[in-house]
Amino acid sequence: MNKLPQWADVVLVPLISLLLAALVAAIVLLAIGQSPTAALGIMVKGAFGSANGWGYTLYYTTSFIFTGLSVIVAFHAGLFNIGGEGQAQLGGLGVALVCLALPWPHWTVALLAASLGAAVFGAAWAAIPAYLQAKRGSHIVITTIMFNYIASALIVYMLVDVLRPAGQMDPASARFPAGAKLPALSDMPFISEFFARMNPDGTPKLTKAGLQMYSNVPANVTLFIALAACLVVWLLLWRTRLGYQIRAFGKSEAASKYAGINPVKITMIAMLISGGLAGMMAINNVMGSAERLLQNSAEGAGFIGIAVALMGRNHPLGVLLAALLFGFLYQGGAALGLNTTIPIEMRVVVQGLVILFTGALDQMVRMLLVWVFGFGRKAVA
Amino acid sequence: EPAIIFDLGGKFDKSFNEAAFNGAEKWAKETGGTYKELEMQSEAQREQALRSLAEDGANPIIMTGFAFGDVLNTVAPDFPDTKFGIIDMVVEQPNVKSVVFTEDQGSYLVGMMAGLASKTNTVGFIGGMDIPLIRRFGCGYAQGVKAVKPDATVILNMTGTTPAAWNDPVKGAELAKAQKSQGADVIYAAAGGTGVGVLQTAADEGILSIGVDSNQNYMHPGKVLTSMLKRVDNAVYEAFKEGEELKPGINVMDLKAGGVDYAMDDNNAALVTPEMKAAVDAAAEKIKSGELVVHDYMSDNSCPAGSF
Amino acid sequence: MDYETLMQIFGSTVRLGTPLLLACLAGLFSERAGIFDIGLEGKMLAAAMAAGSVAAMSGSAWIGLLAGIGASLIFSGLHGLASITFRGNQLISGVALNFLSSGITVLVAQALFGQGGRTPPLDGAARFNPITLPFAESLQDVPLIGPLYYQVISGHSILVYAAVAFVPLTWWVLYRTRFGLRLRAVGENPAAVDTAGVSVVGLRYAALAITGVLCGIAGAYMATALQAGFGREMTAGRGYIALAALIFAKWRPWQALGATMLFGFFQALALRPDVVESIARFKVPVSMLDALPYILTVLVLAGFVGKAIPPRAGGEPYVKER
Amino acid sequence: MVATANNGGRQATAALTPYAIELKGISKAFGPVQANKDINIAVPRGTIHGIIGENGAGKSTLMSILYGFYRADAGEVYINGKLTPIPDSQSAIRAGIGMVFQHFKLVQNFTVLENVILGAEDGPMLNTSLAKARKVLGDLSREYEMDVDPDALIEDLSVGHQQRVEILKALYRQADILILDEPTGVLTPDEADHLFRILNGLKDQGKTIILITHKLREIMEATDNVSVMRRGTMVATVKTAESSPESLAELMVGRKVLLEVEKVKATPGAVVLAVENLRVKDDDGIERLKGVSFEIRAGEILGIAGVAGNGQSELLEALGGIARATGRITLKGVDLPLVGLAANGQTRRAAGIAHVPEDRQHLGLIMDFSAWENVAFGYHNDPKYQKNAVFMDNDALRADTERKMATYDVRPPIATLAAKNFSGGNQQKIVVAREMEQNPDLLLIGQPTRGVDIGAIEFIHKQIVALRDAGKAILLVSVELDEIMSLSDRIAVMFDGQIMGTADPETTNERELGLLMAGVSGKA
Ligand SMILES: Nc1ncnc2c1ncn2[C@@H]1O[C@H](COP(=O)(O)OP(=O)(O)OP(=O)(O)O)[C@@H](O)[C@H]1O
Ligand SMILES: Nc1ncnc2c1ncn2[C@@H]1O[C@H](COP(=O)(O)OP(=O)(O)OP(=O)(O)O)[C@@H](O)[C@H]1O
Ligand SMILES: [Mg+2]
Ligand SMILES: [Mg+2]
Repeated sequence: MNKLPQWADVVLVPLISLLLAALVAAIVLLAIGQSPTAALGIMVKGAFGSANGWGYTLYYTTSFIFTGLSVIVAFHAGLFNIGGEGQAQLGGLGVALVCLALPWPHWTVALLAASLGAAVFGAAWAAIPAYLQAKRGSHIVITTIMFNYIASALIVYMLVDVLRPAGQMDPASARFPAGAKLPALSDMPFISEFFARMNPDGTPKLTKAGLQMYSNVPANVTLFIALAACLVVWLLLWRTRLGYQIRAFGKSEAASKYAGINPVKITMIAMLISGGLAGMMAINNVMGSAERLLQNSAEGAGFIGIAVALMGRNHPLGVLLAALLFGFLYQGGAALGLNTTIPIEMRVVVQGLVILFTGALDQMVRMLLVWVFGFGRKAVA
Repeated sequence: EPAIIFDLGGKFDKSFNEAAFNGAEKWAKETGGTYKELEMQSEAQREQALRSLAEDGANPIIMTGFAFGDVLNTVAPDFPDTKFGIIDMVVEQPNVKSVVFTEDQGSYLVGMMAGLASKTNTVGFIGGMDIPLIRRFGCGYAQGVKAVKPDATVILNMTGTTPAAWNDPVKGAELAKAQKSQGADVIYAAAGGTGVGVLQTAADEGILSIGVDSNQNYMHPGKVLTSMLKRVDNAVYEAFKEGEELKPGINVMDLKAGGVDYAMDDNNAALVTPEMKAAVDAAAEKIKSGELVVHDYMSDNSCPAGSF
Repeated sequence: MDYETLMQIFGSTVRLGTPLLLACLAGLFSERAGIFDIGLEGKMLAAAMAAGSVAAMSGSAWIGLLAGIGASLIFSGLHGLASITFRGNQLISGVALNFLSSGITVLVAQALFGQGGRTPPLDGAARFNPITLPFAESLQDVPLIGPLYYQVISGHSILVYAAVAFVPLTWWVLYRTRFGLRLRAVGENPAAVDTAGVSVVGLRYAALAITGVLCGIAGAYMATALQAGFGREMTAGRGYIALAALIFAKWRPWQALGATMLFGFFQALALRPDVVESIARFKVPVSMLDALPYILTVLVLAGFVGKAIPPRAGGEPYVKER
Repeated sequence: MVATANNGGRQATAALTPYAIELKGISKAFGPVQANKDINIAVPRGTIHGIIGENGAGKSTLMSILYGFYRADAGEVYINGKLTPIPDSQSAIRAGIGMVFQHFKLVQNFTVLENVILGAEDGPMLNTSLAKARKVLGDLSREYEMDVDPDALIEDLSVGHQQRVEILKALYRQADILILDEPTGVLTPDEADHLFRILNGLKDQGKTIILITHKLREIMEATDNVSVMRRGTMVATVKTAESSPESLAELMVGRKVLLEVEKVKATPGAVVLAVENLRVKDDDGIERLKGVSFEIRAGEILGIAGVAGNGQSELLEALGGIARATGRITLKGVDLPLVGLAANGQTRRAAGIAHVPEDRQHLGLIMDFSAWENVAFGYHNDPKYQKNAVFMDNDALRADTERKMATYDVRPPIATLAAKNFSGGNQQKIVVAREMEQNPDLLLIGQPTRGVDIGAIEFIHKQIVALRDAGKAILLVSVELDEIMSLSDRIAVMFDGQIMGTADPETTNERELGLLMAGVSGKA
């Protein structure tokens, strides 16, 4: 196979894949009688055109960073964790149980405890598939898919029969106590100025009491935790012994055994970290935004993590950028749904296309590039 | 510009949301105005949908379904200048209008109709999501049946415990088949999109069905006995008409106020004998006058006429 | 639970098991040829949309069926392109196609009918209506046999009977024909097939084509027989359950029938919590019943219910030159 | 004549040329590797033609091109004097070519019969094909004395029998030209003899046979002509009768070969490793190592000889902590754990055992890791590579790697280059450097010079001897008898998971070792 220079492989291949995905998406739009350029305009405006839009874009980005990181940690161990969705839902359950357990004195304490709850529950949900893979060779892809379904059944059970407050009709937990409320970006010093609400004439919008009004955005402190998680995952994978062992195991299980790396241990640890990261997404959506546990709280972010990881070339920095891209796509897609007749499902289509081109047809893209560049025409004699 | 948010199940569920949609359309046609609309896809989107519309300056914003209650409670105070309307739920905020219906009364009437039409002395009820609101439908229905046939059997089933129950026609169809095999020959579906499956199966199996919320008689002409009308369309229409002057507070739409009713049209004319109609109309009058009180399940979470 | 109720539940088992069976057989062909296909769900969904839409527009369920098969074949072709021609990751390709399908079906249905990603309800010739077998009505009251015949055997759409017929057919093709021999071989050791002078690529595409056809029928059944029209996400994870059933059946046709009907039975039970409660004598959460097929599959995968050995070359693209 | 199973449209052979096969100007590159360069060769009809060459010389590639498995980048194939394009195996089969691959191409859970008819069925239904094949197969096996149960599953057959199935497969397709790629590598000498009887029988029937082998003895005994390949080129084709093993070896390597290793007599010290009744089962529960006992002393090299697959790999894996075992292993008087979590490569390394695995690409290296990451492989917990309790010291690791690369003359000496981008020989040097520089008490070294060039062979051999002279114990496993004989201070021969016997390299010869390797006890 002709080789591309590394920079082309790292930068060009995902970019071309993305372009191809965009191209096909445009064709789809044309086919249903819509204008791709107009759609893109609305998406950009919806995602970046207003402080409120940014608030949502960053909110989604935060979630996708967690699930993307979750997928790459498993990927580096050679495991394809499709179970992020279920793990994130369980993470939500962990957050809810923690938040509802006590009247938390301050959000920092609550955040610490809830993060732990989220990570532990997410990890626990990954533990069984991991164990079955490590010990009994059950294919982790299938088991994690099954666990996604089992998770949603479990959450339904918890919401309908256990956590639903008496007298409430919709299956949801009670609201979290005020002490567990995380500061949104719009509540934070300095940053909040960005989210000031304006009147149509450009003057600041004031409350009746004459105070500045701010958009209440869902993006919250979790964003900073997500950024830190990127750094931690990078350090973990490329600077620690554990990361070394995870990567070695992912590249070659046989060689790892030779080196004395315990496959069961690494499979378990990698999946627990992966599940924990997916679970931690729940701090963002459940604790930071919804402030109660809802059915299907993860809203597919677990699956988007796959696209984010593929797009991000399995690197935390790539994940960060890809998560922002998907944050844009999600908020932009919501804007499409709100402002046009294009169904919001457009973003699912794009998501599918990105996974298809970056994950499954990458060889095609590479061959295309080799052909375009004329690389490696002359073999080393 | 007013806006409306449809709940899971979507605006073309032939039933609850579609009724709301029809109301909005009626307003648009009459006034030539435009409105924004949104369909919910997932539980977690509610807040964003609400906030987006409010930020965009939509006013008033109407939402269909009790599930918005909790979210509206937190969003409404952030937009004191915007008016909100919610159907099927009471939200006590200074800028929110809550519209609720007396489904027990309407269901009582169609229950009577079912009891009179049944030959097997067994009738069925298929609810959507198992919540007190839907039990109120079932309970009113059972009372109506028992009022005309005290020894009749009323089979009460629910589709599920989550909002997915509003949109599961397959399950609706299977439940209808099950009820038929237990002898039911009239089935009342109060289950949003799920009801489509119930009505379809009833028609396939040659038994009668009763629609809900919208007039669903047309869906299988000659096979739908009647529909329990819940005038969500009127509620939305009124709200849009009031516009930014939407009056906050609770608005109970009962039989007397025209909030609920049963449907008669060409499609079911052959199914309803004049005697049946007379009996039902008489009962309706009594309810309006207060002479007849239908037990409301939600008042004490129990039903004298049947068990769920 | 009385006999009548049991028969009624068996009846719905058959109806609910049929799409699982079709999808399971579809997966059987592709996985036996060495191509993992977690895209069954997406193919079914695409087929359901195409079948529902075309049936609505043409008024003919049969034309709808063809359209469903066509749509599913397109997805099969894409999967083949990614995983056979370009030797991409089969799992990722399957995941991608599922997303693509989930979104695009709504887009197309919305563009065609403007009803929130749904087709209008179908009736008459636009649906595959139940067929009442001879004497079903008159035998109904014969003890034991009557209800069995009337509820379980009679009264299904033609696609149900076709699906059941596909089981022996699949068995026969797999074990009694040249094509079957080669198909099984290519899933075990493609190099053996290649060096025997048979095209690996050709065989694998052929297998995917069959997968496409069967998923197409499954999707069409969903939209034009089980239900009266297409609705978004209407396959509701059945593709994954079929996959689970395939593992449960250890990639064998008759066992596939058993596994899908078992899972269909769970689904039928989940529709009747009242019956379950009367047997169990306590309130069984419906969600637990919903989760049962998945839990069972995990147990199978874990090797507690017999070991499932997948086709040896499964999941790996056939690469001659590294 | 044998009843024909396949009467496909083969051309009547125009006997204008005496050559069954002529290859002209064949070239083939795998990415940057030029496996075949402008190769010309002609094989006379009715002869056995040998092909020899070092590992990686391109022999298998050339034959796979002839069989249509790979497509040549350039060049032409003539069969019986007729230009015959062979784009795929189907065309090769049609042209009367059959091939037995180095790695068999059989479907493990099919029966013999099913494997034989695969691709050569008579019609869309199987029953007629199967019935006919059963008869033809019976005739063929009688004719060539190749007994196989047609209904046995391949996975239940021995390697020798599997090879017979491959040959029958070719004959069933009426091959006139039979290619065998290293057929005796997996056979005992007895089985090999039987194979050569079959081949001679086929030759007598006018069939043409191409035989790839590393064993010069087989070439000298069985072939009429022999071609020699070196680094992708065809360097010579000679009549076997006019050549000698020495001249062939020289052609193969490109210069005079001196396989003698210079070393002084060993002065063994205390026992370092004692193995008692060691047993290993594989994943399927089959016992691969059936009770092995031996000792190695300090300053001594114990060579393990044997046909590949007789338990040598399992022995190395058990000692290296990769495979679970029963019995007893004592290192310098201390018992090593054989099962449980403590039995792993880490604890073995800590105890002082270094291990150069037989298969460097599969076990010894992570091909996608850089050279410096590979130098830490297995020693990643070593304190000298740690910066603190949390992080590894990658800088120290890189510096250490550069030092090792210089000492072992690894080319190119770039520590950040990925392992896969080094040539095979240099990959081996990285592994050897890593393991030997740990200064272990015991070195396990498997196939140390497989695929390594002559210069590197000499270097690695010298290092092994130097380590011995430094008073370390060494267990050497190799299928190359020459290597075993020249390096070892003592030789043990393995057969069927057991040690058949031991020999003194000073006094033994290939014949004696060969008998032991075939499972015939030498001193019977
Ligand atoms: N499928 C392949 N893809 C990429 N490279 C290959 C492939 N097969 C062989 N090569 C490379 O081509 C070269 C020639 O390999 P080949 O297998 O023909 O050697 P050989 O002479 O048969 O060696 P051996 O004696 O070890 O069998 C080697 O460098 C090898 O790594
Ligand atoms: N996949 C690859 N990518 C880049 N370079 C490669 C690759 N494989 C081999 N090379 C380079 O090509 C050259 C030839 O490699 P090859 O393995 O054929 O060497 P070789 O001639 O067999 O050497 P040795 O005798 O040491 O095994 C090496 O210098 C190596 O660096
Ligand atoms: Mg070879
Ligand atoms: Mg080499």
